[in-house]
Amino acid sequence: MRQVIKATAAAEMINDGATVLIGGFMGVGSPMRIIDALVARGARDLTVIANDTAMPGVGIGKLVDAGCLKAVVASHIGLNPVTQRKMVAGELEVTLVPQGTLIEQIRAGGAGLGGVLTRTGVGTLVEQDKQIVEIRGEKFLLELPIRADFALLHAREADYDYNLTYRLTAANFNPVMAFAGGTVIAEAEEIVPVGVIPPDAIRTPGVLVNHLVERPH
Amino acid sequence: MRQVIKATAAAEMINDGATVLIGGFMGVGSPMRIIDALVARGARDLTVIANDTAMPGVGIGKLVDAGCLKAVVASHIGLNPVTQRKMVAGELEVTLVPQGTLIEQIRAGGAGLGGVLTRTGVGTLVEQDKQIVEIRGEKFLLELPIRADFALLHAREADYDYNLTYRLTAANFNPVMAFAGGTVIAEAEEIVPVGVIPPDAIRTPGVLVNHLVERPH
Amino acid sequence: MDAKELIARRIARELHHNTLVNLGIGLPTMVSRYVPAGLNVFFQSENGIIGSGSPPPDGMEDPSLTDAGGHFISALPGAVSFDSAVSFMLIRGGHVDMTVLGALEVDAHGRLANWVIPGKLVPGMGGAMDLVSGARRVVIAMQHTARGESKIVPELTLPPTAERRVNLIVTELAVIEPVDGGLLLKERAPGVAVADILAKTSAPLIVPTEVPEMAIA
Amino acid sequence: MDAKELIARRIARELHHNTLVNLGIGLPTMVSRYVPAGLNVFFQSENGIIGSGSPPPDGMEDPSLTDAGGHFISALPGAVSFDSAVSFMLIRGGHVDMTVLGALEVDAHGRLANWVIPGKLVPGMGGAMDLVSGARRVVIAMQHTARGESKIVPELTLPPTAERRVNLIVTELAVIEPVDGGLLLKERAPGVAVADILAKTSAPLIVPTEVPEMAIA
Repeated sequence: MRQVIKATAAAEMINDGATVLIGGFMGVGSPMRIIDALVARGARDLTVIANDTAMPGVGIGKLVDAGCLKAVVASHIGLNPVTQRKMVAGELEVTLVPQGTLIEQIRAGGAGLGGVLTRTGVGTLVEQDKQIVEIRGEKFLLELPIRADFALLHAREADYDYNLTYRLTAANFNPVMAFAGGTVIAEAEEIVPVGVIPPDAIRTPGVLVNHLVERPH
Repeated sequence: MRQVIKATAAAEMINDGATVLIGGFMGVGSPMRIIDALVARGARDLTVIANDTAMPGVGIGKLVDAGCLKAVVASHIGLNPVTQRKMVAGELEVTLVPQGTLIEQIRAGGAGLGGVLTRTGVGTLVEQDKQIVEIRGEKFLLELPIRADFALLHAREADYDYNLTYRLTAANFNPVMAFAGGTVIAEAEEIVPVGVIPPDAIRTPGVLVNHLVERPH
Repeated sequence: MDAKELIARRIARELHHNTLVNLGIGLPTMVSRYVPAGLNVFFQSENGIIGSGSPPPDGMEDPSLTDAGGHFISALPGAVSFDSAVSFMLIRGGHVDMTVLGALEVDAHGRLANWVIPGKLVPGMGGAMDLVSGARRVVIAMQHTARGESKIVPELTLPPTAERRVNLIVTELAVIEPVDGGLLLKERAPGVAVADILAKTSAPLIVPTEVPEMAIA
Repeated sequence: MDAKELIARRIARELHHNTLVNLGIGLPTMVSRYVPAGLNVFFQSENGIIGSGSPPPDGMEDPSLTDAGGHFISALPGAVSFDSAVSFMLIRGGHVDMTVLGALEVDAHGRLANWVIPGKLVPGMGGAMDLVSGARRVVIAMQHTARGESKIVPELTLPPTAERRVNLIVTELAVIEPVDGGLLLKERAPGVAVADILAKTSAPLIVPTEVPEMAIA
């Protein structure tokens, strides 16, 4: 059994300038309480790696609005005009990565792989500065692993061993990011006693999680 | 809703000389009824790709005993003296692959990746004939994807959309192999109506499965 | 019937029984409304579900159940949820039978551009590059022109989404199939003359003696 | 106390609170019997579980709940099950804090050989190569000699399991730490003289002025 922390304590831990993986897909399944605490403490110069930046006022969009970010690595920013405006104005560095490549790079980072080969992006702008490996006459891009100083996760249920479950489309990037953060911080909708969640229902082993935010009041 | 088949029909489908992925770990979580049917029909010259060959008289071990196999790709054969004896006698071609590399190669095959880089095996016999890729001064082996003509799976529950669940350590290679077979055939301990298994409990989407063996009598 | 409905209804006729289909955001999503009766199609939403249903009534939404655009959906019996790594194993691994995507441009080689207008609009590629690289069939759903200009051009002026040739282009005027020699005019919309299509298409078209009217679902 | 028990008890003192530990088949597995009171250790079985417990009473086994050797186990509260890809993400990705493995030989460079005796015994590497490449700490549990011959040799005569230097060697005679200059003799077993250890070790050892007796759990 381990001690939970307050969302504000999580936000204190995440230093300005850090690289941060954040779960969620258009705001669904993002760790909202940790995000709010980061905005409240006035975090600066974060590099966020996530599928998208949601919408203004929603999830990761709040970090964009509040000027917490120096850089974003994402697959899609089309539904967040603030991200687009800041990018064009040179206030925010944006790197766009195909979604399947991004999740696979994060998985490689968490799985101890040196990289993966994908045909996604061959013959497009995405292949810039990347090593091309030819296998049996076909070209693949070598995509390197991604890890970050922190991974911030949203879960459906946690227990006090920090085992996590996810719900429906709120899982998205979270289970993979759990492997790729130097420090992994999770928030859950509910926290239940150890032994309550069946072994087959747990998607993230608690040993991967360093801190769990206390349950919402 | 789709039609189930008999184990004998599955065994008929799997032609002599085929490459076959088979789930299971030391006989736990292997598709026993399909294996028995393959032995009964006298299958020959199969190449089996699996974690291990279990023990004589158990699971994949039965295929070894009955002389159904031409070749085995596995991580471990130490607990099956028949496999070892046939290998030494030149009756069975055995390729040994580190377990983490084997499952990752099968995953790459099913995931449409051109390969993965791993440090496992660097500086060992495993690096023979393999391309070495250096990244920031560190050596990795390029491991190529594995697919097969068939994947034979064991599941805990199936529904009539062929969605599958697995139980505890009987999951092992099964969920990954579901992506990497040209024809995927599953057997389950129970078959339940569509809609009975919650979406979050299903581990293999039924769209990956081509045939489901009828429930045991 | 407006242009979008016509396009969606025509594409619905490309659906096959028990196949896995991925629909892009916007116009492509409309295809799911016109599935022919008796046909079972598995629709994948790349944020992590197969078997999504129509939006639930007001007040009955689940915040953890949305489509790739972040809109609330429901789950059909047999629905399966999964994380983003699995979602793109399905997409990149060739398990998606058909994807329907929007386009900014398609050229005479059948190449697609749909993710960026440099200096103007940078939504990002999301899952599009993986879908075009990995899906078995790529069908383009788009209006024939934008601001009076043909979207079917001799050579892409925008950055391509992939090297791969798309399989079919459906607009409110025509059905066009990219083939080895160029773009084959397969069908014309009800009441539309071949000359009208040619006048509104800047890429050369291969026009057979007979161009039938399109049938719709 | 026999040799194996002594080794297992000494290694149990290397366990730390709330860490993830992987034990090889055989002697290493015995370590789990001697976890110091009050210490919480998560044990991983590479076939897909964290939190395995001791074998259940006769007749209460679950055929889907076994260790990597195929033996029935039980599940502790908070246990998590997962497939082989996830199991090796944990192992290869650096998430295993310590692994305890058997050895055929260790040499003066701290290199391990434990998977093959060419021409004689070919059990396969199973997960050993991934464990040695990926675990943070690798501890070797072995008897000091085999058939009177030292298993700690100047240079490996058998094929290595990995390039990586192991962190600690524990035998029934001594605790030895591979360091930059060679093998450092850290502790001697109760009642064993340094001269006895040197006489039974064919590799050179660095012997400090003081070699304390080992303490055991």
